[in-house]
Amino acid sequence: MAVNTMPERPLLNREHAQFLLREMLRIRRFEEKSAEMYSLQKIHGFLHLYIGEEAVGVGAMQAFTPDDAIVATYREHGHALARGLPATVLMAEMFGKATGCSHGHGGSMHFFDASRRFYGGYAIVGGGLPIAVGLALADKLQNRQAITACYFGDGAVAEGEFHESLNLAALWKLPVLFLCENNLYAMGTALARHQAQTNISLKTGGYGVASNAVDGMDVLAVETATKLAADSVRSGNGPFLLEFRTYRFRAHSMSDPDLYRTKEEIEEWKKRDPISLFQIRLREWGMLTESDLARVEAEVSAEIEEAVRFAEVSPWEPAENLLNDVQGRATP
Amino acid sequence: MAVNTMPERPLLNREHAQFLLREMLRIRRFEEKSAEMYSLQKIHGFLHLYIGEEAVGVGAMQAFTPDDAIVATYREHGHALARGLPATVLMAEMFGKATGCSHGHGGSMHFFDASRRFYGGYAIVGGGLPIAVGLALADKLQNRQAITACYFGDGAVAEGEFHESLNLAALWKLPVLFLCENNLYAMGTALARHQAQTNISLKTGGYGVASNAVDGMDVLAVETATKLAADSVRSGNGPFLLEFRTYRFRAHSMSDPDLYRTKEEIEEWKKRDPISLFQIRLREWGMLTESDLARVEAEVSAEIEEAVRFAEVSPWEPAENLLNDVQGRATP
Amino acid sequence: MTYREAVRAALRKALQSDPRVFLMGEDVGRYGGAFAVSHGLLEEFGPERIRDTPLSESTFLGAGIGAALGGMRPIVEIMTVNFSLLAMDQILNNAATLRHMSGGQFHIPLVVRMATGGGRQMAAQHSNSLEGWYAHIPGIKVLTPATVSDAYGMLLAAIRDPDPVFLFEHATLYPLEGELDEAAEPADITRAAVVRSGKDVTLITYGGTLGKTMQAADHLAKQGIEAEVIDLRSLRPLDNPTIMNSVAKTHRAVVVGEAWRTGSFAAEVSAQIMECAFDDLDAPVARVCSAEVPMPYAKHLEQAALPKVEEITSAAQGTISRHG
Amino acid sequence: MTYREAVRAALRKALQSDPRVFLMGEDVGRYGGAFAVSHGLLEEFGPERIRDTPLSESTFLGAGIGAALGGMRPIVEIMTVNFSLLAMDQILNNAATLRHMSGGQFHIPLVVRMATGGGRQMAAQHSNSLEGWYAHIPGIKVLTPATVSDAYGMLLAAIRDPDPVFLFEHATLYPLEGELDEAAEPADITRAAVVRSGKDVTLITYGGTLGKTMQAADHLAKQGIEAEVIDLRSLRPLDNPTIMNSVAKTHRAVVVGEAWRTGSFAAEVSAQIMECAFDDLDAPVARVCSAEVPMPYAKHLEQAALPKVEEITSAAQGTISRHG
Ligand SMILES: Cc1ncc(C[n+]2csc(CCOP(=O)(O)OP(=O)(O)O)c2C)c(N)n1
Ligand SMILES: Cc1ncc(C[n+]2csc(CCOP(=O)(O)OP(=O)(O)O)c2C)c(N)n1
Ligand SMILES: [Mg+2]
Ligand SMILES: [Mg+2]
Repeated sequence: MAVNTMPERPLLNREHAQFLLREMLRIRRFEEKSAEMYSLQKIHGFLHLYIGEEAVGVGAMQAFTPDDAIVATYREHGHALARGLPATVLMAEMFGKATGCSHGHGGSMHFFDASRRFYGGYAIVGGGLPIAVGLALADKLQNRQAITACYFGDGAVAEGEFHESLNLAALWKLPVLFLCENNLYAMGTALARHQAQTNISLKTGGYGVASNAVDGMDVLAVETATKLAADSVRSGNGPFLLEFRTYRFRAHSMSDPDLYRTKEEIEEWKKRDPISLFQIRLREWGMLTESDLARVEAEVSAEIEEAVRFAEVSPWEPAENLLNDVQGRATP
Repeated sequence: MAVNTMPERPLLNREHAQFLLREMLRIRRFEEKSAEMYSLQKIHGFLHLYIGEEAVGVGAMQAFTPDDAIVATYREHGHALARGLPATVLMAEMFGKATGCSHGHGGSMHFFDASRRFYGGYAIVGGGLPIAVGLALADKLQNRQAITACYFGDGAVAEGEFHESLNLAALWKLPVLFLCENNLYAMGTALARHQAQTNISLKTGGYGVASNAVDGMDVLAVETATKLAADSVRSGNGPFLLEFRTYRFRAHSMSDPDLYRTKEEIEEWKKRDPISLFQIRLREWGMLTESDLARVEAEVSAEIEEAVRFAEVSPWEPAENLLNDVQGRATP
Repeated sequence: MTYREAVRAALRKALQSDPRVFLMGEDVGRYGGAFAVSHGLLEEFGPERIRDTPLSESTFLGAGIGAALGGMRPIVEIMTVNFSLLAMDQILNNAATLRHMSGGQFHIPLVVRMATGGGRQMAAQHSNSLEGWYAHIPGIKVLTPATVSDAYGMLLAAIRDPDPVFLFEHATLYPLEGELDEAAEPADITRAAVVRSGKDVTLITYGGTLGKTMQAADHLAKQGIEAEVIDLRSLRPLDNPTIMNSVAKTHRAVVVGEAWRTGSFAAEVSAQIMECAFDDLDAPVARVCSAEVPMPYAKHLEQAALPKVEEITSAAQGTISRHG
Repeated sequence: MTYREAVRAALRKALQSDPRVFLMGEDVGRYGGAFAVSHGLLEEFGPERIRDTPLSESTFLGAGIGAALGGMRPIVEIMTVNFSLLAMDQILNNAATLRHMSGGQFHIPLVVRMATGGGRQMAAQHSNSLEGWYAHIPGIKVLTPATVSDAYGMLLAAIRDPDPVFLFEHATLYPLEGELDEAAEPADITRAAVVRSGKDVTLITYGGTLGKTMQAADHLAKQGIEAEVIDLRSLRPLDNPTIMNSVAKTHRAVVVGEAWRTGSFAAEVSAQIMECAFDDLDAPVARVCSAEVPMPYAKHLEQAALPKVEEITSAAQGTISRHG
C-alpha cells in the first residue's frame, strides 16, 4: 500500500518557505563549520556530515509535534538542529565540553535532549530501531497521542533489527514512522551491492506496512509525504515507512577517502542540491529575494559563529566526574 | 514470483509411492517410540516431535542429491531419518550413547552426519540460516553443483537472521533452498500473534526471492514443489523459499502442557494427517494393499525396535573423554 | 512456596502496584512462560501488560529500553540466557550506556529476567552460564537470586531500580521450596549474604551452585571443618566488604560458580581477594567451575562438566591441608 | 612496514597460497577496509575472494562458519569488536560448539579479525575491549597481536588453525612501524613472549596496552626497578608456564589490560597466579584496567578512563614497596 498524493505545487506561504530554507542553511553551514573545526582538531573521533541530505532532515521534521519522539543515527546533526536543539550545545558537544548536549560524553554521534524528546544519536547501525519501537509502545500504553520518528540509513535495512522492528511495530500497531534516508551508500558499499531488492519502500510488504518512496532532494515533497504518513500513524493505522532518495555530498566520515564512487556521480547529484534547488524555486515563485537570502545567510552565519564561540569558552567537565552518570540511586 | 504448477495427480509409480509412505511411517513410529523412551527416562532434555509434519520432511528430501547439504532445526528427527541417517544412531544419540550420531554430545536437538552432509541440528531459532548461506557459498566458490536445503519454522521468520540470510543469499545468488515449516505456532504463540504478515511466502518480495506456498500435509505436493524449487536453485537463479503449511499434532516439546490451542483445532488438523491421507489416496489409486501396508509397518517396526536395542546396548562415552573434540590440532 | 511461585508473586505484586510495569517476552502469555513462571498472569492482567513477543530478542529487548526511556517499567523475559546473545548489542551498547552517554539525561529502569545454567541435559546451546559477561558491564546490575525469598525480594527491588537490572534465575531452582513473607520489603540488592557461618574456610558462590556449596559445607562439617558460606546475590555491584570480612576470619577461600573456569566471575572474586585480603590468606584462593567444554548432552558427561560437591569439599580441604 | 601493512601482507600471502582462503566483511573491498587494511586486495584478488557484505554481522559471520564447514578457509572481518555483539550468538553457540556437539565430525577453520579498543575518541559504542568475553569461550582461540611481526605471523597461523580463531587488532596499532621478515614461518600462537626481562616485577599485558607497559618499564628502570614485561599474545590458550616462570623470579606481578576492571581478562591472569604461584608472591598481584564507565567522548575523560603509564608504574612500585 503506497500513498502517492504529492501535490505538484504546494500551498506554501512565504514565511514557511523561508523557514524551510533557513533550516536547511543552518544545517549546511553548521556542517561546513564542523568540518573546519575537525581540521583544526577542535572536534575528534568520528564526524559524519549531513551535507546534501538537508531536505530530508528539515522536511520530515515539520510533521512532528514537541510531544513526538525522535530517534536518529550517528549522522544526526541535521535532525538535532531541525528538532530545535541549539547549535551552541551541539558544537560544544563535539568540542567535548561540559555544556554539550550530552555533557561531552557523546560527541558527534551521540546527541541527546530529553526536553525535546530527542533520543539520540545511535552509532550501532540499526540499533535505534528497537528503541523507537519501545518509545512508541510506551506512548501507546500511556495513551499519549505522540508518535515516534525513527531515522536510519539504507545500510541499516540489511540488519536483522530492521526486519524485527518492522514486524513488531506492525504486529502491535505501534505509532512509529520509519524514515529511511537512502543515500545510496552504506559507507563505501553501494545500495545494489548490499540489497538484493534495491527498492526499499517495497520491503514493507512482508510486514503489511504502508510505505512510500519520496524525492529526498525536494524539501516540499519530503514535508508533504511525511505529514501524510505521520497522519496515518497518528490515526492508529500502525507504522509507516518512508524511503527518502537522497545523496551525501561529502565522504561517509572525515576519515573516508571516498574512493568508491566517481567524481561525476557526485557532481551529477550536486546539480540536485536541495538548497540550491529550493532557492531557485522560491525565486521563481516570488517567495525569496536576494536580500531575504542575504539576511538569512547572515543570521545563520551569526548563529554558527556563536555556536563556535560558545563551544570554545565552555568549560571541560572535570575528570573527577568521570564515574558520574554511570548508575543512579535507587528511588523507592 | 510464485510458482504454482502442482500436478493434480502425479506420475507416480507404485514403488516410489510406497517408499514415501514408508519414509513417513518410519518417522511417525520413530517419534512415537521416542516419546515412549522419554517417558521411560531413557531420553532426557528437550524432545521436539515431528508428528504431523512428516509429509514435509519426506516430500522435500526427495529433491536432494547426496551432494546437497542439509541444515535443520532442533525438530530434526524427521529430516535426519529422511536423509538416510540410521534410526539406530539417532536413538543412541538421544540415549546419550557414544555410538550416537553426535557421540552423545548433542542429544535430540543436535543430530549431525558429515558423511551425509547433514549439518544439524540447531537449537537457537534462526541460527541455522546463516550457516546454510555459508555452505551454499562454499559450494558455489568451489564450483560444486550442490545446493543447500535449510529447514526452519514459522517462528524463525521473525528473527533478524531470516531477513539477513535471505538478503545475502539473494544478493550473492547462492544456491540455498529455504524451507519454512509453518506449523502455525512458535511454541505457544500462534502465527498471527508473531507475524504481522502471516503469509510467509509473501515475505520474499523484499529480497527478490522466488517463493511458493505448499500444502504441507500432502507429501506429493511437497515433493513436486520442492523439486521445482530445487531445479530453479540448481539452475543458478539464486535462492528460493517454500512455505509448507503444516501442523504439529503433539505439543511443542515434551514439557509443553499445550494449553494455547483447542482440542478441536488439533482434531480438525488430524483429519488431514499426512500419512492417513496418503494411504487413502494410494488405495484409491490401487497402489497400496492391506498386505503392503502390513509389511511396511512390520519392517518399520523392526527397524525402530532395532534402534532401541542398539541404543540400549551401546556403550557410554567414558567421562575421561570429556574434553575431547573441543579443539583440534593445528595441521600445517 | 516454590521459587517459581515467588517470582510470579513478585511479578503480580509489581503489576498490581505500578501501572507502568508490564511483562514482555516469548511465550510469557498464552503459554504461561517456558518455565511456567508467568502462568495465569495473562488472565489476570490482560494482553496489554503480559505481552507475547515474536522471536526477536534484539528488538523486544531494545523495545524494553525504549519503553523504559518512554516512562514505563518494562520487565523483559529472555527465555534463557543463551538467547540473550542475540540481544547483546542492545544490552551493552544501549541499555548500559544511555544514562552516561546522554550526560545523565536519561535512565533506563528496565528489568530483564532470564533462566540460566545447565544440569538438565539441554546440551551446548541451552546450558550457558554467562553471568560473568554481564558482570563485566558498567551501567547495569547483575543479580543471581538463589533462594525463594530472594527470587521475590530481588525482583521487586530490581523493578524499583532506576537502572537496567539483569536477573539470572537458575533453571534448576524453579521447583525449590522455601518460606516467603509476601509482605516483606524489596530486598537489599547491594549486599552478599553469609548463609552459613564458619571459621575455617570461606566458600563463596551464587545462584545455581549455592545448593551444592551448602552440601559441601555439610560434608566438611562432618570432617570437623567449619566452612562459612557466602551467597554473593549480586555480582554487580559486588559486596567486597562481606567477602573480605569473612576471609579475614577464615584465611582461606574457595569460589564456586557454574560458568567455564577461564574468565569466569570466580576469577574476579579471586582477584579481588588477592587485591584486598592478600595478607589474610593462608592459602591460595581456589576456584571450582565448569569444565571448558560446550555442555555435552549425555547425563554423565554433563555431570562431569559441572562443578561437583566433592570438588568443592576437596578444594576446601586443599586450602586447609596446604598450610595446615 | 606498519602493523596495517603486515596484516595486509599476511592476507595477501594466504590468499595467494591457498585457494580456499577468502576475505569477507563490511567494506573490505571497494572501500579498502574501514582501517585501510585490505586496501588494494579487491583489485588483486577480485570480488569473489574479497567480498563486501551488507550490514548483517550475524549472518556473514554465520556464513563464515558455514563456508568453513563447506571446506573453505574464510577470513571474516568485523569492522570493530563493538559490532561483533550482533554476531555473538553465532560465535558462542555455533562456531565454538560445532566440533564438540557433532562428536568431532566437523571443525570450523574460521578466522575472524576485528579492530578493538579505545583511545581515539570514538565514545561508548565504538571503544569496547571485549577480549575477556571471548577468552571465556572454550572451542575458540583468542589472539591479540601487539607487534608488526605478530600481526603478520599470528594471522598466518590463525588461517592454518583447524578451529575458529579471533584476532583482536587494537585500532591504535595500525600505524605502528616495525620490522617484518615476510619469509617468516607462521607464528607460534600458543606462547606468550617475554619482551623485556627483569627481576623485580613482572608486568603482564597484551594488545593495545603493550606500548604503555613498555613505557612504564622504562620509567621503572630509571628508578632502578627492573621490570620483566610479558606480552601474552594469546589469551586462549593462555601460556601459564611463561607467566609462572617469571613470577617465580620476580615474586611480583601487575596485569595491565584496557578492558573494564570487573570481570576483565586481567582478573583471570591474577586468579591463575593465585592458583599456580601463590607461594612465590611477595605482594598481591595488581591490576591496571579501564575505569568502569562507558567510554566518554571528550579526550580528557577518555584518557582518564583508560589505563595510564603512571598507573602501571605506581602499581609496580606498590607491589615492591609493600613488602619492600
Ligand atoms: C552494526 C554496525 N556495523 C557496522 C558499523 C560501521 N558503520 C558505520 S556507518 C556504516 C554505514 C551505514 O550506512 P547507512 O545505514 O546507509 O547510513 P549512512 O551512513 O549512509 O547515513 C557502517 C558500516 C556500525 N556502526 N554498526
Ligand atoms: C533464539 C531463540 N529464542 C527462543 C528459543 C526457544 N524456542 C525454542 S523453539 C521455539 C519456537 C520456534 O518456533 P518455530 O520456528 O515455528 O519452530 P517449531 O518449533 O514450530 O518447529 C522457541 C521460542 C530458542 N530456542 N531460540
Ligand atoms: Mg546510506
Ligand atoms: Mg512453528
